[in-house]
Amino acid sequence: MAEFEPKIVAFVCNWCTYAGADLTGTSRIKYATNVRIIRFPCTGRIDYMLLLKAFDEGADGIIVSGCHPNDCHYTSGNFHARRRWIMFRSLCDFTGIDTERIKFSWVSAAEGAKWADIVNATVTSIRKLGPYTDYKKVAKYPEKEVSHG
Amino acid sequence: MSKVGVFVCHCGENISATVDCAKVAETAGTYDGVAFSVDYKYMCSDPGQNLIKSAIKEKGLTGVVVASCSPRMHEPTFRKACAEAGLNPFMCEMANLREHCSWVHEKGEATTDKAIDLVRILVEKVKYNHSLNEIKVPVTKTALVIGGGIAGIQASLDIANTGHKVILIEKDPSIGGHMSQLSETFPTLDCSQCILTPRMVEVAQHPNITLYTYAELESLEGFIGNFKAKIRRKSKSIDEKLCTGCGQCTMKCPVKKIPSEFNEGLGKRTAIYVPFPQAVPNKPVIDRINCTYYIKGKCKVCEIVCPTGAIRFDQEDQIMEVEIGAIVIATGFTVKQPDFFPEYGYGKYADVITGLQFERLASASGPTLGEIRRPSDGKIPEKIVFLACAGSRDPAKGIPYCSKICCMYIAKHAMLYQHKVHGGKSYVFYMDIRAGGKQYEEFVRRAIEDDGVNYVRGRVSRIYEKNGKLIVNGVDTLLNAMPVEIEADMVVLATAGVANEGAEELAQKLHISYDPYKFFAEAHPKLKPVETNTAGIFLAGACQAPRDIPESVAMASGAAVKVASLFSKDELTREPIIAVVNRQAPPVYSSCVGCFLCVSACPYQAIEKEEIKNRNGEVIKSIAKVNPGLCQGCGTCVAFCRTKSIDIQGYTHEQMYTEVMALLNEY
Amino acid sequence: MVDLIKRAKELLEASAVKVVIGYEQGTGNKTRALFVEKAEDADKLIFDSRCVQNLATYITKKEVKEMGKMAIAATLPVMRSIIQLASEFQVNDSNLLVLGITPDSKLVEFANLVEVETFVHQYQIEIDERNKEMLGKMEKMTKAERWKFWIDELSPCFKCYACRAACPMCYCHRCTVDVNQPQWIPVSSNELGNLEWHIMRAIHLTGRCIDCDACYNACPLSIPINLLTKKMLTDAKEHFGNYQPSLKGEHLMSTYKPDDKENFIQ
Amino acid sequence: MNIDKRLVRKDSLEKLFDILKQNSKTIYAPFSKNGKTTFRNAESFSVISTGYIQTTESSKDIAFPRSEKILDYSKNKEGMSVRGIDLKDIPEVVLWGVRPCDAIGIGELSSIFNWDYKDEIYNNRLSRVTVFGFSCNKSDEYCFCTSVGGNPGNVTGSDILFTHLGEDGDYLAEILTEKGIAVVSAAPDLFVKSETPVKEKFLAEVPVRFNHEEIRERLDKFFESKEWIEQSMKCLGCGACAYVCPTCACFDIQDEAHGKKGTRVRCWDSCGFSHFTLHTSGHNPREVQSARWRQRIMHKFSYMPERLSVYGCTGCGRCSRSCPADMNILEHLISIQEVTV
Repeated sequence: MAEFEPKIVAFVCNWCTYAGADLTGTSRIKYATNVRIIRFPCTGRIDYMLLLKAFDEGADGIIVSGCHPNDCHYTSGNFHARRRWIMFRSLCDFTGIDTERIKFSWVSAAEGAKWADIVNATVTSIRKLGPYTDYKKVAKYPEKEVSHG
Repeated sequence: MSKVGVFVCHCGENISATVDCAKVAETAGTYDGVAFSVDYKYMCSDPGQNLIKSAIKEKGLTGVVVASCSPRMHEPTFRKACAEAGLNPFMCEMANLREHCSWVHEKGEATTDKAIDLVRILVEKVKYNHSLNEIKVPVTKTALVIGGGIAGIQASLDIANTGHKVILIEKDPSIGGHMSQLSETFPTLDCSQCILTPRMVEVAQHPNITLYTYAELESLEGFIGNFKAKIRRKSKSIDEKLCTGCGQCTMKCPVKKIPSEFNEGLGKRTAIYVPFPQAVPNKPVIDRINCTYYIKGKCKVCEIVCPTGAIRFDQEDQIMEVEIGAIVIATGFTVKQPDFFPEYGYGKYADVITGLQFERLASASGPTLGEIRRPSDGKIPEKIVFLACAGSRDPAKGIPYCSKICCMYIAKHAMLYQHKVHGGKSYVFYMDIRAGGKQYEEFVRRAIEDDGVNYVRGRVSRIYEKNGKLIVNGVDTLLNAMPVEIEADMVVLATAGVANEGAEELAQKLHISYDPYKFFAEAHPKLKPVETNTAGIFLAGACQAPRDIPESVAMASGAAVKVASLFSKDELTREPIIAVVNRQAPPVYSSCVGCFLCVSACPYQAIEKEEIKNRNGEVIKSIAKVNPGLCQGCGTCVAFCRTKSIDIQGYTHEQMYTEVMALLNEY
Repeated sequence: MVDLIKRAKELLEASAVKVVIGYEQGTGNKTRALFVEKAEDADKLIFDSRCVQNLATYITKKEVKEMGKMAIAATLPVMRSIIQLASEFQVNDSNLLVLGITPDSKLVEFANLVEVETFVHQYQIEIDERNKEMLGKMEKMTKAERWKFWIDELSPCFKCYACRAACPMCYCHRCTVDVNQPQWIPVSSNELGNLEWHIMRAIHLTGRCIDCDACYNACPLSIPINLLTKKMLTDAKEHFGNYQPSLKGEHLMSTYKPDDKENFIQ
Repeated sequence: MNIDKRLVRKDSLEKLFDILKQNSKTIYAPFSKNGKTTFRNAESFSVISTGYIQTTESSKDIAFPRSEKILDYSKNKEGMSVRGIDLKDIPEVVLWGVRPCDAIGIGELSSIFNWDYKDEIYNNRLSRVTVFGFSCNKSDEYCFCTSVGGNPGNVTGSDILFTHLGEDGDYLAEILTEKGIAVVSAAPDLFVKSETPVKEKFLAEVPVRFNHEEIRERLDKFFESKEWIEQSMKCLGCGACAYVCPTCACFDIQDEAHGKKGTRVRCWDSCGFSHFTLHTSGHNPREVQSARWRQRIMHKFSYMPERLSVYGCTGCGRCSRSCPADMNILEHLISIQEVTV
């Protein structure tokens, strides 16, 4: 059987991590193909509901990344984001959502190599965890089910 | 129904080498609402752009996705192309197939699949794009220049000469910076102060320049064209209006043994002092840390001798607020200091000094009046060793970069030594001689060939004292790493140029980014070397990386032109990527319930209260309103709003939601 | 509550307020909200340990607000809710008079919300022992057990939104769950949608919930959804320090500290 | 009509359950959790809850699920392909432990789903349900079945109605329909033919509290009454009453899209929600809660009798029990009867 190829969605800020991932490219550092980046102006813009949506629609893992503390292009968007992540992550954990599948990181525009490392590490760990079937099982109406149980 | 055009770029072979561009274009063509899809060698070239333009016109495209390099590279190019073809520029999105895909993955199906996904995300997003119009904001035509070294001086003069106002702040008591400390300058060996001092005076006298020395930036708010800066004017403890700069106080001050900063600790100064004779302004300040009055509560000798009664012991720091439209940062750099080189004995042996200290020794205005005498006993050194790359290009020391100016100033130092100490022997230990620059290589050759400086290619492992001599242990790599031992009288370290202490803090105040070495980051390493990522804030000189004088001056003039061009218009246009609060027809008006929690979340104080009134003027509802002039478009409020009543143009709820859906589903 | 009845009558007779909101005997052994507009009806007011419905929910209701200036018989949780609502600009001194009922059932009238705040700040928000124990138990569960626990608990939820309707902090006219462009949360009730709805609710209440249990008490199926908000309250205190609803508007989740601690961001 | 009455020994119920299970019937029966009783798929007899006066939720969910897939669709080059649900897949179900006020509601619900359009999915589901009614021998102050034409031993809607003959007694089984007969023939030994006692003396007593015909007549002139405002002031505007009601039938149709594929879902809705009637324009014809509360009462006691010749209320009292604000429908109906217009 072919190796499990996880689907990973990355939610990143425009100024640091997106630029950092650009630098990974400019530096021609190779990394796993499993991650797709969605660009946000700032981590402060990243809505936790989108993270749930990603799992909902079949993502196996999620990367959330932005500017290091104090480096936010908008001064404090990442500080706000961090506080929200702390609470969101704890709630996820409390409801049994697999927080190991959400990697939070700070990657600056200068950290092209770190971006590659984060991606590779995430892919490796999600591969180990396997597909996120728990979530998918309840995500949609079961094919045959026509009566509620 | 959307009519989206998809334009897949090969970027020569940068993308097509690993991504099957034709397949990407073909797949995109099958999506709902994609009216045109094509791949092409160079989308950013004229023919490539024409391809986009003609497709917009011929197919009546309502949205464009260019799948090529990073939008950080060419988004403006393609948006402009769309606009030229009559499509709103904000109906253009870019899929990053190069930096995020082709350059980071090997050729293969998975790479092409990823490229297809990246395109699909943007195709679905662009269907939810709206035409946006640029925002116009007024410009305050005054510039703030931070730092009064040569870069700050040049930038101030250039801006002032275009007819605009400049506020120049300098944290030290005088402008002049490092250049004022230098003896002669390479490669012409003209006297540094002779060329600098007239400029300093010009700054002080220029009608368009307001100079505040002993002043620092306290905080900054606002945005391009409309900054508000708070400046802390540190107390000088004198009334500058009354002070004539006669110098009585500095002569009579009883505290005379304070190491002079200007002389790099090689000379002494008093507690009330003017840093150097040519200082601008040439008026003293009281160094409160060392002044007897502030320590013990009595003395006041200066007050007694002052003929104009200008001493003000109780003067306090002043915070003043200024409105400015642009900022040039020219805060310079510093050199690595003591205990960084324990193996070289800096700080332990008085005769191991830094390059900057050597400048003071060689300077006619220095502590030795230009004679090269060693600090320990004042003897003229017969043998002198210069160490290049003291700290620089040394990853183990955390400074992998080249400090750039050392090769040249070491050649200059050795040359000056040879000129001043006839018969003296000088040695330079170096890794490589980096003398790129006009007349630079010739200058180094002159030192070696005409002045007989001994260049030894190799590093020094250790310096220790023996019988009053400094034993320099090194190797000569050109002679098969043969050990070299020199008994020197004096050693000069070309210490690495590093970012100022507090650079990080200043960057945070200014909301600009910085590199891992805390040098301020330019917006683009090649094409935007003097811009920062924050619009309206520019860089000049060595705060961005180690720079020599001509480079600093060139950068300063470059930054000045940027400021001048910004000030050439009364209004400037901004990207409309800002937050908006939704509005609906009565009786709803808006889904905003007016909890105003967004107000505390906004980093820019851009959210205000708007009262919706009925015809009788009674308030029906209070809702949030975003000030488009202040909003910077971070979207922190957007993710926070419970009712999803605020949205950010260009990154709307629907757009981001759709991107997630598009990424994980088939279309 | 003789004092309360007396005061309600005085206020209504003097037209100092248009309506007094309190509790009356309901059906079954329940108590319920009473809106007294005429002094003679004030005799119906009661107060005892059964009166736990959070009446603050009513003071943001359009129909109630339109009656005019309100006085409200407010227990400690109700007063906390009022302070939170005031900090979110939903009520103020001009439209609300608080008739406080202390934890030992004494009537105390406040001249203004600042006084209410001072009173409220004397007491910490403490999670009851039974639920504290439950939270502890859940912490010891494995992730898979917790997932099963919540899917089991939440799958019966039919999204009647009684929890939302009963919560004084859920005063939004358009809840995110009602937003359909995009459809953040499915309208239909299914296991995942239910989970997402309750996660969203808990997040929106983080730093705002004052732990009155109104949501749980309102749930027709008695789903322990208050565990979610209790968990958020516990964790918020742990991470960001103790907090209380405050008129100063220092909201927990719309502010930050540069040294907020976490251990999971790489 | 002569009803076939049999005796079922108290220990035979479990046997009946097992036989039905062996015949691969799905059995939905009352199940208690968190102090509330709802119908769930019962795997064994022992999980079935007894002693409840009324289940928290009605059993309407069996034929009108709170959310059900109607069809799947997918977009393709040719356009759209649609796949409805296969009605053959609907399982045969026994609904166990239904109270008479719930069973009677099935008829009221059916009249809505067959008013003009015959709802195929609903009807197919219902046709596969065998209703095991259980008469009430207890009631509470929320019960008022007798005021709306029902009674605690009413046979309407059940296929078999069981009546417990005293605390430790056997059960009287009234075989009411073909489906009921089929059950008996599946386990003939358990349904003993014998002299049967009069069930009425074992039933709960539910006093008549109002005259529903009179209410209906009064409502004709009651539309503008201030009483609605008075009654609804404490209403919080949730949907609990509608969702536990055996006859509330409002639903919403939603398309849940996932790229080019999607699912059309029918799910419950409630007239108590402020957004129920909200127009795109922002206009809301039922802008205040009193209008929404009025709609609920009018619909059940005026519009339904007028259009469908049935009342939309079975007197089960669920809405009152579940209401977080103690909106008691019985109390409100009585006051409608008493208040001067």
